[in-house]
Amino acid sequence: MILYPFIIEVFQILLVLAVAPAFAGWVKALKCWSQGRTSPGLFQPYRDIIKLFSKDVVLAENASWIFRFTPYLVFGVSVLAGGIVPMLSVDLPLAATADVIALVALFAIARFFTALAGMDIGTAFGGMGSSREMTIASLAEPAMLMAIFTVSLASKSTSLSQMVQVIYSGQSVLRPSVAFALLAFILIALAETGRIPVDNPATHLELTMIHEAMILEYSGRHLALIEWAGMMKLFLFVMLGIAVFAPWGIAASGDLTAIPAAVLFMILKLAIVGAGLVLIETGLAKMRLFRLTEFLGSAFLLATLGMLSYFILE
Amino acid sequence: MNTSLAANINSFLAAMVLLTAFGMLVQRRMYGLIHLFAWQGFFLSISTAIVGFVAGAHHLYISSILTLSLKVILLPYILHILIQRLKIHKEVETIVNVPMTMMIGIALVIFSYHLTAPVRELSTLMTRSTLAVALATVLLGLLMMITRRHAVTQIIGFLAMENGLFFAATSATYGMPLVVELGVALDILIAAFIFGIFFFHIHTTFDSLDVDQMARLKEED
Amino acid sequence: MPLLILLSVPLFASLVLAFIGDRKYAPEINIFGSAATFAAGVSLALDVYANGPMLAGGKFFFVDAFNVYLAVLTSFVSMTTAIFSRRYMRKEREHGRVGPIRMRFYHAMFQLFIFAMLLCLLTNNVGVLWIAMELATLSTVLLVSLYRTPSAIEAAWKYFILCGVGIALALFGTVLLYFAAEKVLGEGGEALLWTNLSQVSGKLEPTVLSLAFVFLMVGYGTKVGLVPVHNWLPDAHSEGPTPISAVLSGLLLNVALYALVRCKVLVDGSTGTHHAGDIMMGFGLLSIIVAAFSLLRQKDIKRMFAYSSIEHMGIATFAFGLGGPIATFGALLHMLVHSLTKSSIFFTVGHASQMHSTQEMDRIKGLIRGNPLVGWGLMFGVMAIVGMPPFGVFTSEFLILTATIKDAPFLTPFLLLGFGVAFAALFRRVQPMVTGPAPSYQRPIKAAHIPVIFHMALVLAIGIYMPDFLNQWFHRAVELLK
Amino acid sequence: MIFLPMNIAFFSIFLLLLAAALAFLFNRNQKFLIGVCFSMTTIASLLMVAAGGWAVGKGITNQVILPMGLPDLLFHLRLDPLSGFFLTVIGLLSFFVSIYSLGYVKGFLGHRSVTSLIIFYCLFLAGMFMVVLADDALFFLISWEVMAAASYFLVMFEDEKIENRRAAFLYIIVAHVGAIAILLSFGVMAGLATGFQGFSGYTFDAMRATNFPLGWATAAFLLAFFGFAAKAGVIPLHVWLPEAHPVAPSNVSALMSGVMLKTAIYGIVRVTFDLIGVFPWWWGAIVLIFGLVSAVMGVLYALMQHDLKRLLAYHSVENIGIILIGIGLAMIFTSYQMPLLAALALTAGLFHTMNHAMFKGLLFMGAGAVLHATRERNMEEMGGLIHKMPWTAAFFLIGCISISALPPFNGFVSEWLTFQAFLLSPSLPSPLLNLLIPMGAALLALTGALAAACFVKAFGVTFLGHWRGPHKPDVHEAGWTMRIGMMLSALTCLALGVLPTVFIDWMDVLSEQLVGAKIATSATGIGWMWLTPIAHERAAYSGPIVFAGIMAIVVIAYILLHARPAAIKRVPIWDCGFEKITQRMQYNATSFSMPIRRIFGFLFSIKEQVRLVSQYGHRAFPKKLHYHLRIRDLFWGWLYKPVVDASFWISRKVGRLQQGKIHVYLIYSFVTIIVLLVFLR
Repeated sequence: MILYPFIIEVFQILLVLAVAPAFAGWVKALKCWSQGRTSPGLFQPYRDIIKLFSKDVVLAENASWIFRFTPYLVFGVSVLAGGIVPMLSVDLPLAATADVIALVALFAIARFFTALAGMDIGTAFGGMGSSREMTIASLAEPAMLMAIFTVSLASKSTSLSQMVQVIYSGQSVLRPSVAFALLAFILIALAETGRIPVDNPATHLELTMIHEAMILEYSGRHLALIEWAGMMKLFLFVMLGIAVFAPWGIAASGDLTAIPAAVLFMILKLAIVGAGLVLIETGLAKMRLFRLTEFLGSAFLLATLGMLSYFILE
Repeated sequence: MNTSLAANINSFLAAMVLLTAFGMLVQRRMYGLIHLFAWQGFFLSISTAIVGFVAGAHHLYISSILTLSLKVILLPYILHILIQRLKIHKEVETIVNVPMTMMIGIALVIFSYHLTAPVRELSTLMTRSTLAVALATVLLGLLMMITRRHAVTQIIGFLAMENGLFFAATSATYGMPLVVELGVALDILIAAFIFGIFFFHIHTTFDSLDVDQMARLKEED
Repeated sequence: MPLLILLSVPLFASLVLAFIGDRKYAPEINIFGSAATFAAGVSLALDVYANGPMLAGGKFFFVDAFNVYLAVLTSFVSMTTAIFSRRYMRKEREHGRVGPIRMRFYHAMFQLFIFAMLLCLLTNNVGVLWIAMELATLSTVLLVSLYRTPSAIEAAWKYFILCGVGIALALFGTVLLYFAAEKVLGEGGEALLWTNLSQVSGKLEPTVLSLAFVFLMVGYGTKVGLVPVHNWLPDAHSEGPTPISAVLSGLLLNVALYALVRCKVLVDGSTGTHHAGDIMMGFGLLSIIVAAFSLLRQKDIKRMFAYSSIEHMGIATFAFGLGGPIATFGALLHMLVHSLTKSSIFFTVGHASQMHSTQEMDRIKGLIRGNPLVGWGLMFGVMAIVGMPPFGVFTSEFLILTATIKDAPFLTPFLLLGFGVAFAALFRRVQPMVTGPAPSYQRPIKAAHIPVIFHMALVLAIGIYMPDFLNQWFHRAVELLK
Repeated sequence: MIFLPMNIAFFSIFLLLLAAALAFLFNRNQKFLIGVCFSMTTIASLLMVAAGGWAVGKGITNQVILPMGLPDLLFHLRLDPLSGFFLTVIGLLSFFVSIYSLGYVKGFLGHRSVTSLIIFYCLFLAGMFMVVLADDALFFLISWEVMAAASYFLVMFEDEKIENRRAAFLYIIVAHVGAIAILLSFGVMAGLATGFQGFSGYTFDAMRATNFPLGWATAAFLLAFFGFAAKAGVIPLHVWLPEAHPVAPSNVSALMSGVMLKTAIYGIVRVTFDLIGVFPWWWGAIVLIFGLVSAVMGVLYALMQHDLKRLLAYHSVENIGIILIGIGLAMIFTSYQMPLLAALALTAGLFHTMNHAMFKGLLFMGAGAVLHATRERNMEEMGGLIHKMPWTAAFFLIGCISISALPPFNGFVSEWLTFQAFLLSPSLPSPLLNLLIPMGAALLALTGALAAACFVKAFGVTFLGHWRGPHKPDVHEAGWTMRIGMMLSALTCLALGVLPTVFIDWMDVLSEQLVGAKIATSATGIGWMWLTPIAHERAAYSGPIVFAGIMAIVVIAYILLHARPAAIKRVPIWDCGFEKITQRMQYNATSFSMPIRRIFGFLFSIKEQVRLVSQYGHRAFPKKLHYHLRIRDLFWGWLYKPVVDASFWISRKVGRLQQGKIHVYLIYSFVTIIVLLVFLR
């Protein structure tokens, strides 16, 4: 009985590893359909990753250990994060490892190393990518914290499982503050995961790419790890949003019986969120870099409004 | 000689001292200046003697003799010598705006009268009324030093101040203690030698005794 | 007995040196004389420390805690200055700036000056106090013009005239004092003895004394170098030979301030108001501010430190005017440490200007490289004088400032303004002189080590470990000046 | 009882002074001096750590009175947990730096005599220790100024360079003005303690005993805060800092940035929490606001720098700001009688003090090693050093991660605690604060992110890519003593980050004594692995798991992927197939920070000009392109220049007094006497 939470934990981590590419594929497929193209299918990402793993690594002469270490680190961070965000059950052994803030910081260190890797080779593109990435991140960070702040006001906590439980206990259902926070969170998530309108994951057009510019020199298993970690990051952000704003379906206690239901709920929600993401990405055009200030500024504004409304309205 | 008469004489002498002070204020010629100074000293010593006689304060005789020998004979003589040595006896000094100076002088007299009024109330001495004159003399001497540009005249102004002080000492009180009198006299003597030396230095270095050219040392803008 | 030696030695020495002052061994005699004076001073001090205040020479001399420590200080600084001037004047003589006659004159007048100041400090007679003060002026006038350069003569002339006028006004004040005193004490010498005056000060006529104080303030204030009657000071300090500058700002100003404070005590006793104190505070504050801002734009090194002397005299005057135990304690301490520090600064400055054969600060560079003692000496001297711990000046300023906060909190900003500006100005000028590479035209010299080291060590010692007897003295003096 | 923390401290200070004396006496044999003196300082620092650690751990308080100073005001010393904590911080870093110096200072041999460096280094350390130990106003100020003067001479060490002299001058001015302010504040408190009679009021005990009327207390606090802020480099009093720290020898800049600024923090804590004790909430608000401004502006200015040490110096401004944020929050909570939250905030602040000391010291040591190897401070020239000096690069990287507040290193923990303190502000009874304080949290987040950006730039431009300068120097790895120094502090950073609970447990007595509550009980609520500031439902962070977890996954992934022999082909740079790539095409410091410069441009005074030499007489075909950029600190124009100009103007006016003519002087005395006679008789 006491072991169940650990089993769930392991299962969840494996789930993250397994499902993340599928979700990415799902989004791609939806996008293709919405743009009237035939999609490569839900499992294309798996094929890509496997192909990359089987290829040799081609490395620039002056690449230092940082360049080679980064993929592993990024991957490791994503996996660890996968164990922290409550997806299937609230009662996770690793839940107390990091609260929301620490979770954001975990992604931040992955970003930090990616940016370094971008500068390691010494190409113009790499530097450009790192510079822009860090800029956007530093603009997104305050908004992110404001959103967290607002939500934590409602649940008097920043630990995820606690938030979920508070929502379960019905203390905060559809508050205006939470709604604002949700909007803000969506904008931030778009920025953090490098989706349109902030960054275009599909492009290699020099002057628009940000994340791609940093990993331009990667190849083989390194690239595979990074891609995979990227998919997991997207997946985890979605999961984070779900856990904080719409946790219904997540098992409230650590018994195995509730898990299948939780998995079903999760897949359902993923499908919906993916559709929403595609709507946004096809609806909007990529922004110029210096318009992002306004984009993230509005995110900050929304979060702040959420906080104010908490103090004023509730 | 009864007290009231002495008082009258004394106040007359005071008037003379004041007059000479004014005279020095506007006197252009060196010799004239020195003579006036000698006269002032003379009046001073007389009045000192009289006060000493009336009040029976015999040490005042000594101080009056000091004054006579020092300020009437010695200092004027030294100045004479110097002026001849330095060949400046011909010099005629220009004084800026005589009437103005006179006005200020008058104002000073009134002012010092007003100033010494309370003191005069306190004093029981017959000479008390002359304290105002003493102070006026001091201030006039200072005024003279301000208005004149010649080293010698400045010195004379300085000595006139000293006269005023002496006068104050005798009039306000029946003279300072003797040791002080002697000391002051000594100081003046030394001072006399020093400015004597100075005249030569100044004259040799600036080949004139006009102090206005001694304006090197200043904060430049 | 020590009193007699204390006064007679310098007088005698000046007579002797007037004749043999140009001999090779004259400096040694000079040193020996002042050393003897210092010894006498110390023994006198011990005497007083043991038996309390004493009258001597038929009430003619009066020694108490206040003046005895100044006497010791005077004799000490004169001794170190004599040691310093041995090498300094020898150098000057090599440069041919002074001849044998002037050397005689210099030595004689130096001793006479010491005598005058000691007399000034130790006499009990306010009139004699005045005379000694005048004597001190006269004995230094010709020393200021020792080099016979036009500017030297000009400076000396201004010194002579301005101080003469000032001192004359002081005499007028003294006359008024006597006038008030004889009403109470009757005629004759008794009426000018400070001991008697201080006993009856309550009975003295207030109107007369307040009138007298105005004259005394302006008169002695001129010699203290208080703004706005300070103008002679920068000139005299910058043009005279450096040992004279050292003793002028190290000692003469102190003595003048001493006279002023003695008079203030009487006036306070008579008027019973804080009126005299207010006047002193006004003068002090004005001096601090004006001097501080004048420091900013100096080019001549000795002139600059002359202004700094004005500032510090302003501080001491301000503190005396402020009154109260802490402020007075601070003021006494400040007189002590300032004269020690400032004279040592002048020693180093003298050597520095000899090394570069100029007093222009722009041409004085790289002193530490050139001569570490001079360089570091100047550096630490300036650090001390601007009131950086652990030097003694800091302690006194600390006390004065904190006392000001209580009695006149609204003056503290001005005080601070003065301190801050003075600090910046001095450092701005001294740092480039001390640091950096040595210029080509710099010439090595044999610097007089002992005085600088002595003084700085003392100032440092006072800063971190003030001996108890000094403390006792100051407390007694504070009692006297209540 | 001979064996007390205080006695150990004494012995350590004695050692330092002895070392200084040795350096003074035997300055012939420089090599020998370096060896002996720096070993002595190493031992002394270690002793201090022991003394401080002991005092904090056991909550001991020793008081001693030395027979020195004014007879009525002898030197009082006191070693209580607060001072013990700072002794530990200072001692720890100076321990590392002293080891580092053993190698670093050798670099000066041959160029110049290092005697003065050694002497003032020892005095500097002694001064800092004494400041922390002082228990009366006089001794505090004396040690304070000894510290300032010593560091002044250290900044001045290479005094033939004009920039050093300029910086040193600026530094000493600001320091002294600050010291005067502190003096005044003590004066006020001492006065109130005894009604200005006698000297007894100058001891801190007397000040503790008094409870001050609000008006006076505020005056004292504001003065003290001004003074300490000037030393800590709080904006807008920071201008001296980016001038002085870069030009000092790197071991000294490490100490100045790492621990000297902390003495100011110590002063603030000591005065507010200990001496004054009771205060209104808006004091805290003041501290908080200045902290926030310093944090944000500091990091933004840092981003604009391309001089490595200057950049680090500006980051000290930032981190001081973060520390002040914690302290400000603690003050606010205290004023509302919320001891537990106050304890949390205070712990956050003090913890960050410790952390900043460690990683800033580390970074400056690394910068020193780079400077030592390349003789270059300008990052625009650097690049690719990671290949030549791998150790230094690794340690520097650890420093960068820590200062960027990224897990699992120490910087993150303290900032996380600060965030938690922010998140607890809604429980304050004042609606206004409820609305405003979260903004502060957002600003702190911004600061953290910008710091990360800045250190990606710093590390990336310095150590990664290719050498950017025209001619590449033959770079060599730092000597082993220097490496050990850096390694130790790097390890400390990691340890503090992974095991914060242990550290907090140790320093808990502080918050108990100062604000009357412990947080350790709750902080380690569910075991030493989890840091749970208030309650584990509220928030939790586990350094060990994060560290171990990531490492484990990395290792597993590595092993799995290398199960089959995995070849790595080394090839020329691809760069989208671009052929003629040169090292001049890399992003450099300026270009990296360009987007941020565009976004926050209004906060700097930027001069940017592009000169274009065109070809075929048309701009479209540029032959050459000159780009010139000058970024200056706004506060020069706003604050300092006006003051300087004003004082010179006044002094010109004052100079008129002394205009040479003796008549005028006579008129002065004349007028003076008349005026006095008329008005003041």
